[in-house]
Amino acid sequence: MSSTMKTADVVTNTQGPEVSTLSLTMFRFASWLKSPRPYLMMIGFAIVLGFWYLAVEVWKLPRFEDMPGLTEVFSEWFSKDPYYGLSIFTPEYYLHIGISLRRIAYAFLLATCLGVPLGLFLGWSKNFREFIFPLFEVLRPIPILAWVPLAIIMFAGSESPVIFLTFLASFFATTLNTMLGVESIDESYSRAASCLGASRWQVFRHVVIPGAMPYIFTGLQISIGVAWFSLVAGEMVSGQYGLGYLINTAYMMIEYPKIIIGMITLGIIGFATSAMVRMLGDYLMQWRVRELALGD
Amino acid sequence: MSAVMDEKPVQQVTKGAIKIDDVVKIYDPDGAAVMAVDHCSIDIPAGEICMIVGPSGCGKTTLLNAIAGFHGITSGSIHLDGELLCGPGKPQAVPGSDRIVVFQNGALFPWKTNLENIAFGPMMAGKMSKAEIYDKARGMMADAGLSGTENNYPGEVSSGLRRRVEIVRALMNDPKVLLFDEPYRALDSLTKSVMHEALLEIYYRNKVTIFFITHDLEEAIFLGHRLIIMSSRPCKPKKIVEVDIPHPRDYSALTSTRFREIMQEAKGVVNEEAQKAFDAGEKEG
Amino acid sequence: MNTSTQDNFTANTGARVQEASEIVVSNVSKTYGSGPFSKTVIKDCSFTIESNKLTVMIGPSGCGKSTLIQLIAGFETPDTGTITMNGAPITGPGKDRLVLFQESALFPWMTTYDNIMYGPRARGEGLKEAAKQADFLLAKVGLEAFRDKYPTQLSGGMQRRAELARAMINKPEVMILDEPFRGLDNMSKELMWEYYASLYEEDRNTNFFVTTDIDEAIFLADRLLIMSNLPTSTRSVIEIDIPRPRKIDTLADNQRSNEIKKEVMTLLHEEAMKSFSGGSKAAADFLDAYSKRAE
Amino acid sequence: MKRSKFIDNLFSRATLRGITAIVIFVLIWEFGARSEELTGWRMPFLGLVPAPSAVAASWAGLLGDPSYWQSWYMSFLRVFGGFTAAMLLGIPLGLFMAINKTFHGLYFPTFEIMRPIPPLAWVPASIIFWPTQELSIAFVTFLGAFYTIVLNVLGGAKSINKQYLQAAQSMGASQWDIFRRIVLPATLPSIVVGSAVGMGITWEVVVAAEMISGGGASGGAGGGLGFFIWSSYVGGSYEQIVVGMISIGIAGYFSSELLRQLGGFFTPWLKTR
Repeated sequence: MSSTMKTADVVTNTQGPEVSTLSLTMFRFASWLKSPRPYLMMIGFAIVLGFWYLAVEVWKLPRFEDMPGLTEVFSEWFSKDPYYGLSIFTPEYYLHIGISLRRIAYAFLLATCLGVPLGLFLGWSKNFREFIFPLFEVLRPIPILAWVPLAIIMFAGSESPVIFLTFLASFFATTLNTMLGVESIDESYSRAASCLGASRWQVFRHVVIPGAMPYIFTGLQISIGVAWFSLVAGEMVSGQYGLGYLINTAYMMIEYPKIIIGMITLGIIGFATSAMVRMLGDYLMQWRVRELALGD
Repeated sequence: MSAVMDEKPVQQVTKGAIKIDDVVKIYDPDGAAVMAVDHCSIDIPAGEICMIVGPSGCGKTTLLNAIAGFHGITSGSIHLDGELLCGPGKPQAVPGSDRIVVFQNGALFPWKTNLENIAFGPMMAGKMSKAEIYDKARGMMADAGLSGTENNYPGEVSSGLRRRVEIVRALMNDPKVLLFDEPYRALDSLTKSVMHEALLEIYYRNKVTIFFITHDLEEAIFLGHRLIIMSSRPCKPKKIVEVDIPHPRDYSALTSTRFREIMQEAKGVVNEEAQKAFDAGEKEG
Repeated sequence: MNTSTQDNFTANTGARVQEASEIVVSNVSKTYGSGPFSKTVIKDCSFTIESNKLTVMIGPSGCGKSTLIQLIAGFETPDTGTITMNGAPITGPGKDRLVLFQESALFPWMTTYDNIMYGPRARGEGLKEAAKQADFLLAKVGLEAFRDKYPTQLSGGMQRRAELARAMINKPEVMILDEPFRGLDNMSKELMWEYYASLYEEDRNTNFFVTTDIDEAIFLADRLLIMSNLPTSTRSVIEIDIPRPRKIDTLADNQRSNEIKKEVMTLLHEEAMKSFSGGSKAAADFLDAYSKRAE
Repeated sequence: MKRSKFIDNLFSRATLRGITAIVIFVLIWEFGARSEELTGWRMPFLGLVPAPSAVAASWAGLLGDPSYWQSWYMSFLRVFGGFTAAMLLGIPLGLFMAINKTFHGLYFPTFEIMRPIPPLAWVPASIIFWPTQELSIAFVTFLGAFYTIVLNVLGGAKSINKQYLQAAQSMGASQWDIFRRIVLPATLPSIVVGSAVGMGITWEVVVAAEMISGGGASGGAGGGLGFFIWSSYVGGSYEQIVVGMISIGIAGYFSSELLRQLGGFFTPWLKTR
């Protein structure tokens, strides 16, 4: 990673006529405000939320009458004294979030730490790939969720099976994309490096790793998405606490507004985690950001 | 900027003579063999710009790759300054910083700044300190009119600048030979002519042997001391044309009478080979 | 489109005589983007594409020639200035001005034949006639054997010929070609020049051809427009008085063509240098020093 | 010609190596699963899993069992239903978003906000909303594939080479004709890719939904492969869990392969490269 750190140093020293990232962002934001897009977006939200409100609470349409309504959900969510015992003021809410996040963190980090190196080696060494990849391909079509019972059998307790499932989903996505990333690197880069006197290991460090970086981060984006996907499933089937568990128990206990609160929270946190992965990627791949900025 | 006025650049250079002797390259020896290079012998004196002209896919790149050490040869030998690169007992040359390739589509690392790209070779060699290397790199960039773009990534500068950065990156390693693999192929002819002048300018100040592959005859005559026109697959020298237009050259050379004469002399052979390649189903790739 | 062209067309399948169609570009400017990122591509540009002539526009790459094509074709509108065709302002794209694009724009999901038939089918007019015409054109560009192949199965040169056929079946009043032979190797290029020149010499329609290749420009042009670097305007106009029909072999020895080439090259080299240095101070200094050395 | 032969040679070596690796994996698994009875020492994780030989035996027994095949049938039915619905709604929606800026501006942000909610989080809400459990499973299945398909169609339609559109315009094509003859075929490759990915997600969702909802209204054999696994787990027949997993793997693989073939049929020009 030292090469990327170096890159970051150099970037901050950049002088010259080119446009800084900040002013670029400011300009983009200003022109976004001038375009109809933010207003259309607001109207879009209003239409969807309005329909929800009207369908459930005003018109009481068939099939909608059992659903929790907009005002019911939001007054519960922001209530200091929630009727069903869950709102942004109750510690229980944060306990669920915290536990889900912890599981995601374990699984995602483990999958990244194992998947990226494995993917790099799979892409780099053809021999290694020929042995390992078919095994991968045989296991991959099995949906992650089909592993649930086996995970429960193999791992003791209720925590590790859920983490294992989440890990497994992330791991496949990360490894596969990293491998594709290495394969996508133009051969002339490694040839150029060896021409310039780089050893095989130096080629790996200076060409293979940064060259595969865009794919790795695409992989991590997918990985974080599927991690949430299988985490929720895992939590619904087994496990204690967590947002999936919250949704499922709320259903069993007929505390319907909590279902919606759980779903919205999942959406927000899921979005936030993938935004973090994207930002990390942008930070490590300044060269791409600046190339793209130039494109407009 | 000290421009060197040098009428006879070639004689000064003492290193970088390439001797290609009876080289054969056959792909896929156990299947139906394809002969890419057929008993090819070329002698390139040190400091010469030698243009290898032939239709696309005729095996020129195979020859370049053999010199660079990207793949081996079937028989024959290649020497650099009397030293065996590959030949009997050594099927494949070891890639090294004495022979640097400038690639068809450019191979600047997009994830390194221009300065880091230029410093790459010496950094890998690890013989100088980072500060020394960066100083030298900045100096060479200034000489090539690249100051101010040190901290830009290659993707941020024009393709013309990119190609110059790549040549400077090669020269940083004090190579004996530069191997060009149709580097200007994707450029339009106007940009090309400017790039050619820039390349010559750099050459006049850092004299190295240049092994330049192209299918563009105009480019070949403008740049080269000598054209070696290759036959279509398998690749083998078919005709050698000396370009006696004096160096230094500039774009006015393109419309000189001598230029047109050489063009006429070479064109028939080149087109004949291109037609052959075309008939053999070699599609433009 | 008017029916008289249609009649002309059906009357003789090959050469046809076109009425006059002239495009006048006057004082056109175009700026892209806004705020700190705006870029003026064309500034105060005027020229005429004369009727029944092959006008070639040449300029350094990235100089805004493609933008001019977008404007003339009607895909975009100029910020200031006017573009008129036969006196009427151009308001949008139309099949009276047909564009052949830089990289082949043959539809990859259609066979050669379907590509050629696209125009008539899209307008739903005279399909029977068009089918006959398509077969005729296929033969004319030598692609009968490739009638049912997809574009990816054709070589570069064949793709360009198919595209010429696809354009010609629409009987455009003005044909606009944006570096149509770029990316072809030298030999195929020269063959395409001769081929395209012979097509033009047959009917002498109004053609507007954009290129960055001096040899191509001189070989093809009746009139040569030389454009300046960004922001683009017309730098000079040269009438090329080399007699037609033109052939590669005869032109190579032509003294007149070499004189023109010298003249054009001097003008363009200056513009290309500007475009190459791309506004960078260091690069400009470098080129300055270099051009002094060359003197 | 010769080069493809070269690749063939490579491929056969690769296949051999792949098979070797898989055989070794199965042997380790077998040993691990039987480690306790063989050596008295239980291999971690694998020691708790049924051995491949036991799985094979159990599978052989199941092949003649109609309720096993009924599970296949039910899962396929659900996958097919949800997937078809996602295609039928997702493709037009994606295309419409691509060609209508206002519509895109109105609903794309909402779409993007809903997307991070994992499909399975919808299960309870869906059960409350839909009258039958079968419909609620179908709905969640539909959601899984829907987002992917819409995004792929939208992305594909937006990245169409502008020159194709301009070429068509300059030949006098109408908006409808451009849509039908240019936009639609140009988007087809993305539709194919999107549906292949969507199919993968559909299987994931169906299996999970079957497990969570306890196999739909009919229960038992009507529960599909996901429920088959779950009930095997509850019933303690661990070999059947693995049989179920492998069955789903095979089913998923064949569905994707079918889609690939179909995709190839609809995009013949891509094969000619």
